[in-house]
Amino acid sequence: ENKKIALVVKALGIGFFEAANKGAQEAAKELGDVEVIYTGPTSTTAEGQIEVINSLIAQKVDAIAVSANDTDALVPALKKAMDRGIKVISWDSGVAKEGRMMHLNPSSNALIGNMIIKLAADNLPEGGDVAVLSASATATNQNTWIAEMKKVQANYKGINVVATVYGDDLADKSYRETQGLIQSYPNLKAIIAPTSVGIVAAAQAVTDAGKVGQINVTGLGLPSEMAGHVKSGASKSFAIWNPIDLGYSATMIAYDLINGAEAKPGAELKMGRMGTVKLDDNNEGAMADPFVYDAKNVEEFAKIF
Amino acid sequence: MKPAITLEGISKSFPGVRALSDVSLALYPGSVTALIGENGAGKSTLVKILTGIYQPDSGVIRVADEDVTFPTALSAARAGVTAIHQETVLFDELSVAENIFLGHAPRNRFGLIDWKKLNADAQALLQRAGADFDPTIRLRDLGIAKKHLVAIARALSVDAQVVIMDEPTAALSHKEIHELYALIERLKADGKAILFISHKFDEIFRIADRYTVFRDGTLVGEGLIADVSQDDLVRMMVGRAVGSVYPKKAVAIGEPVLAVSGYRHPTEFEDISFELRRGEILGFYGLVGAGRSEFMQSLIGITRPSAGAVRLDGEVLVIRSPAEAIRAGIVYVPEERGRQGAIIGMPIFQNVTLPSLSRTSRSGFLKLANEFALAREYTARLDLRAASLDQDVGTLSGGNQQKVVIAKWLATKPKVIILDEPTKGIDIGSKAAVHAFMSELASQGLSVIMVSSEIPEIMGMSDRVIVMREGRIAGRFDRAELTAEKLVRAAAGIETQVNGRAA
Amino acid sequence: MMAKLLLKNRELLLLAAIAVLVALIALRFPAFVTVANLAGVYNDTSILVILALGQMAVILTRCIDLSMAANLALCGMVAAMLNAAFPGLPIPLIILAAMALGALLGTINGALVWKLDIPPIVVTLGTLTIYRGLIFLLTDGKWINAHEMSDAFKALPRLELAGTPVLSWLSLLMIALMVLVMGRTPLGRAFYAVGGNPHAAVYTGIDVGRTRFFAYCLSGTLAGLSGYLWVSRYAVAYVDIAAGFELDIIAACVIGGISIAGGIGSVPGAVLGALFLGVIKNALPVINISPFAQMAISGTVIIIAVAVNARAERRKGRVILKKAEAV
Amino acid sequence: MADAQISPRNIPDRLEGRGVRLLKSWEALLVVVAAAIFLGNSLASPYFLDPWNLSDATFNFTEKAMIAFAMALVIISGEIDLSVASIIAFASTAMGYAVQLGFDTPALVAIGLGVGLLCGTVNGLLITGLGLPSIVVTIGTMSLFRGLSFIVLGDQAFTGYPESFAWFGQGYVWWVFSFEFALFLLLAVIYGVLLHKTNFGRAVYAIGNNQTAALFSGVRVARVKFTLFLLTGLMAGLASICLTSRLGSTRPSIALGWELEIVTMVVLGGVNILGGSGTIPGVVLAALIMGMVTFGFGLLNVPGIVMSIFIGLLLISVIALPILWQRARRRLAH
Ligand SMILES: Nc1ncnc2c1ncn2[C@@H]1O[C@H](COP(=O)(O)OP(=O)(O)OP(=O)(O)O)[C@@H](O)[C@H]1O
Ligand SMILES: Nc1ncnc2c1ncn2[C@@H]1O[C@H](COP(=O)(O)OP(=O)(O)OP(=O)(O)O)[C@@H](O)[C@H]1O
Ligand SMILES: [Mg+2]
Ligand SMILES: [Mg+2]
Repeated sequence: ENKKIALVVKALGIGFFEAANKGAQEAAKELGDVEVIYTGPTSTTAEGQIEVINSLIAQKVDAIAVSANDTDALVPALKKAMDRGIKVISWDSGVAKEGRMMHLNPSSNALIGNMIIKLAADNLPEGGDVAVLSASATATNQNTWIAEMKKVQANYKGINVVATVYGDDLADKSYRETQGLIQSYPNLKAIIAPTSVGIVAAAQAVTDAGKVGQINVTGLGLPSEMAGHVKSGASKSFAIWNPIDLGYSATMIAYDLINGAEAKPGAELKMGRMGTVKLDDNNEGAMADPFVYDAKNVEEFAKIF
Repeated sequence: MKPAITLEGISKSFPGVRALSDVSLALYPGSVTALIGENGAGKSTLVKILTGIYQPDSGVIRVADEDVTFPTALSAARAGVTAIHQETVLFDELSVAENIFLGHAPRNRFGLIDWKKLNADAQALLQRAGADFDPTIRLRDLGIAKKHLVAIARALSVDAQVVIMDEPTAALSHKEIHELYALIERLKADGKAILFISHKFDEIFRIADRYTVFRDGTLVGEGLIADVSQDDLVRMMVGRAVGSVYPKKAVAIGEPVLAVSGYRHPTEFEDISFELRRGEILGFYGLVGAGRSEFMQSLIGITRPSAGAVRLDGEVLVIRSPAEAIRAGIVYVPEERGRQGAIIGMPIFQNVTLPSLSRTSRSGFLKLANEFALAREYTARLDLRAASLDQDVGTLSGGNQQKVVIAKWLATKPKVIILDEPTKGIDIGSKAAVHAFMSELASQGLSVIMVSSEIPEIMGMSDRVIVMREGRIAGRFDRAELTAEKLVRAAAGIETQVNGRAA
Repeated sequence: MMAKLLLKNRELLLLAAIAVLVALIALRFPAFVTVANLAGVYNDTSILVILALGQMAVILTRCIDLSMAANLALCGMVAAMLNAAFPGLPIPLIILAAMALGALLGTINGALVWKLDIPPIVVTLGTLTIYRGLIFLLTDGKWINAHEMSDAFKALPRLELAGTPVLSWLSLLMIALMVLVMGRTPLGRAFYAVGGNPHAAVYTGIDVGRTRFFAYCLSGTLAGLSGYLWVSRYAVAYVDIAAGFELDIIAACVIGGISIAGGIGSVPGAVLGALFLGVIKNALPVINISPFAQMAISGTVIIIAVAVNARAERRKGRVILKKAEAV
Repeated sequence: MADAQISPRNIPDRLEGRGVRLLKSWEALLVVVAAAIFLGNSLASPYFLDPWNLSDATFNFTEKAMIAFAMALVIISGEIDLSVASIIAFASTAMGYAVQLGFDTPALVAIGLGVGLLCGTVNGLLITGLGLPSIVVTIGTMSLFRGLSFIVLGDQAFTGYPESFAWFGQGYVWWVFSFEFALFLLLAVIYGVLLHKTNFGRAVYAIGNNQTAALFSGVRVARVKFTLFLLTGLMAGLASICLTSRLGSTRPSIALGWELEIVTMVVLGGVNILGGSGTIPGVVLAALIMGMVTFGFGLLNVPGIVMSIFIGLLLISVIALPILWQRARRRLAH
């Protein structure tokens, strides 16, 4: 009998998660006795994810690996899943501790927080105003990274974070918020968008405003979606971890747990070709370092994800 | 003489009703044909067939020896048939000119509406109809009479050979009715064929040349007006002779029941004071728009008076809503049956019991058996014709709907009943029934206020009459001293003008 | 005198309100009132303007179109897919295709309302979910991103003619066309007649159902056009674009004085209503009002607008007393 | 029989017996649809016929259905309330705020219901007091109420609800019967009685069919309508308690987009969107149908949006069917 592992994403159709699914399928093929159910709501709501989780519980899947739309709201549903013997992990965007067995961060939050401001600072030797365009105000991972970023802000002399706005991972809203930033802060030098939807919209808005060269858009994005903007110069560089690896690792960890591995502080869980992940006091672990893309390498990766 | 238009063998059915069966009609140029029949006899249906709104199930329409069909209202207009319909068919938000020309507005060479020509043409038409006002103002800013003139201008806007008027005088005052007569004379002189529908016999004998009578959707008689009497027509219409038209019983008038003093409203009426006694029928006469309905509605708490007091059986009453009026024993049978009276979409029995629910129910919970009993009792007293009591009132004929509405108010066991135009648009047979019923109510000790714009009805039924004009009481008359002339004078304000009030 | 004129004319009142709003914003952020910025605000509102024009026609006939945003999304997605699949396809052809599809979707709404007599709100509530669902079926939920669209596809709305982007020009063109249709064609007048008094419209030879049908075709076509504009402007297409936008469109119409009961409203009203929302949306981030307050503010504005319009619409009572009339 | 019809004094109370009326009713059609979906689901997935799974499935609709009952009354009276989902958010925010201040479960429940009532009062005053059209007023308050939650919460979430509070959304009354499902059944009975067995319900129908005539007949129209908006507010408050308790946290985006789902449920239940007719059993059946559709499709891992296509088609076809049926019959009769 095949083991059923459900990969629950924030919403169907987002390129990042499609890529993660690719990785999960790869893991399933490698393992042989695993069936991956790729599912999620149509829009990024917690209620939608709960309905999905309820139906997965009913199907008696063996493990659920979820990238959460809301840290807290999923907890009761996931607790119920664990009560019924289902292994639950979160990945990418985490669930509060009591709602999962472990959380797989794509990278360490501190590293990402540092990375996104460093990308902005590297292109601003003289310093200047930068603004943050986040996803929805409720997105867990974005909020964590921005918090981490603010912690290390002092290390970058002259870099002045003037505002944080929210594009809700909607292209048009992100676009309009960027326009607002450009108007409100005439001296803006960079926009940091730690979200793959926001970074594309921001680059588009900067291009439309004729500010290419004056405002650098950076943050976290997918090479395939950003290739054009890197070429045009709207974005000098951006970072991301490999979402394929992330989906692959989450599946592998879930499989490990199904086979009896225990998730507790200090434990090491197997991630196939990605090695192992060591859990901290919060039962969290980081997969790998983020990787930086710029004009030199973006074309090559655009073909992959 | 050759008819301008001929109908032959026309039949039309609606689900469950055969509205017209095999009727024929010919209209002659330069002559007025009166179409007469009880409510639901099929008159308006015929008009709608003639103007392309309904399609006949069978039969032919012939114009100038040619068979024609009218698939839409526009095609009928093009063939030279135009109508002033029974219902208002105008648009409040559009300008007067546009109301006149909607659907056949003059266009420029790009096919776009030519507003300049439209307004000029409208102005000319209005003048022809005897109205002289700016055609660019919005219709909603006009009074009811002017609106009616717009409807007439609209009918004249198509170059028609056949003009149909479906109860055109129902909403007009004395003066306007006379202007309408003059217009009809002019149309006659122009050689138009006119079809005139009315329930008022004085009108018919005054302006019609020929008559056609329908009963239950069939043709029962036609000929020249000069050859018949009113009684003949009534017999053809109803199928029997109608007895005493105003069956007023002599009733001993008792002590005052309702006393109104100093009622006023900032814009609608003022200084209304009167007393109503037990067993009395008090008539309220006035021209349309004199403010009678407005005042009556303030008595039951629909509009709020700014000052005034009401005493019922000597006790001062403050009425803020119809619910309170009903509880106090004052009920109002409204003028607009369709809008204010019947609740179409609900069964007959629920219509009847709606204001009496507090009596049929127990601590807020419905008791269907009680409801059916109450509804059965009152609908039987009014001789309602229906298939069952849980039938939607909307499926009843107009007269039967009116019976349900009256039953609804009687079921509340009122002390005072106000009937606003209770026989408006009702045929002569039902009219007699309503009048008989009113008499009976009075003889049982109820006090009745009857609002009416028909002089014969007022004179036939009232013990006393109050005349209203422009929101004020313009005269009071006892039955003994009542003459039609006095009523008209008071209603039109002929005496006050002598007193020299600046106008 | 001036005040009286203002109170009588809804459009002027709204224009004044917008002027006051812009002045207030200028107090805190003078740069907002530069010509360039205001032109930018207009450009940003263009799509809403076009959609409001379509919704206006529908509301005038006493109907409502809740499916406009879903229609927009579907047409936008199809335009993007066409472009991605055949990058060589001329852009005007793609626009025509989007408009044709929009018209078709509008036709479906219209036909259901006309031929089956289903209440408009039910029809469009149903097609709202169906149209959006179709996008998902079509794409499997996948996005179409900027790099998959041809440059010409993305460039058109941004192209500047006489210093103003084509997007703005297109919306101005639509306004001009709608002024012509509403004021100078029998169809436009029929919209008013059907909504103002459907019963009477029949007697005037106007086919009520067919007029409503055409109103839906019109709103569908405009939604189709907006679909292309939206997708090319934001350079992305996915299932959820313009989700919830149907209520913004209706709000614009309501603020613009178009009566939800039908028969009352005008093209300038719809345009100004859309602009009012556009100014608020664009100004709030600029004047540093928390983005979180935006929703509450637009809600309050809608309520005030309805209250004001209802006051203006309230018929002046028939005055019977001669004395009162003189006052 | 024919004689009875002619004699005017012998009008029967009812033309058709109870059974015939039931068979011809909308509810009969819904029962058939519901049965078909139940059967389809049981055949399509082996997991469907499991009491615990079915119990889990009820959470997909119970909260929406609570509001749908009150919404049905509002729609029958000829109005609509689009602000319900935003009231959920606002009430939830208020409860979350109260938690931060240290209030305990009973107080939270009172606050949830109180805020619901307050929002209902605002709607009611604007609609019956100022005589504004409900569809636009509630589009406005929909933005306002949720907007207030956004002002209070911004990007934050309220958590830390007391243990005992979790019972409303996660507790079970008996065996597989959750508190929410029990509440749903109880409310169905209460609203069924209110609408079909009381003077108040009769007034609601009268207003929906002809508001002016109802007023002339002594129905206190403004008071009844005001009460209806209070009731939807109260039900939204109640749903907010259940949903907040089930999620264990409050975000301003909670219950986003529910208003249209609730209206869909009501209309699918046979309530005339133009007012005047509809029944509570119909709404109950519609709730069950929608719940079973989402759960059944969920078991097959069909994306939610495909389910909504199905619901959209169901909505239009279920309304169109009787119309087409009547037309076909009329054509045959001719
Ligand atoms: N659209 C319709 N649907 C069903 N029945 C109709 C329709 N129009 C008319 N009827 C029925 O046809 C019959 C004739 O109605 P019609 O309006 O022609 O009467 P009428 O002679 O004009 O009466 P009145 O004097 O009251 O105006 C009535 O029984 C009426 O109920
Ligand atoms: N300007 C107007 N526009 C539309 N309808 C009007 C207008 N003026 C009067 N009416 C209608 O004419 C009728 C009579 O008006 P009103 O009730 O004020 O006077 P009344 O003296 O009570 O008349 P009645 O004897 O007919 O009851 C009413 O049905 C009213 O709606
Ligand atoms: Mg008639
Ligand atoms: Mg009157």
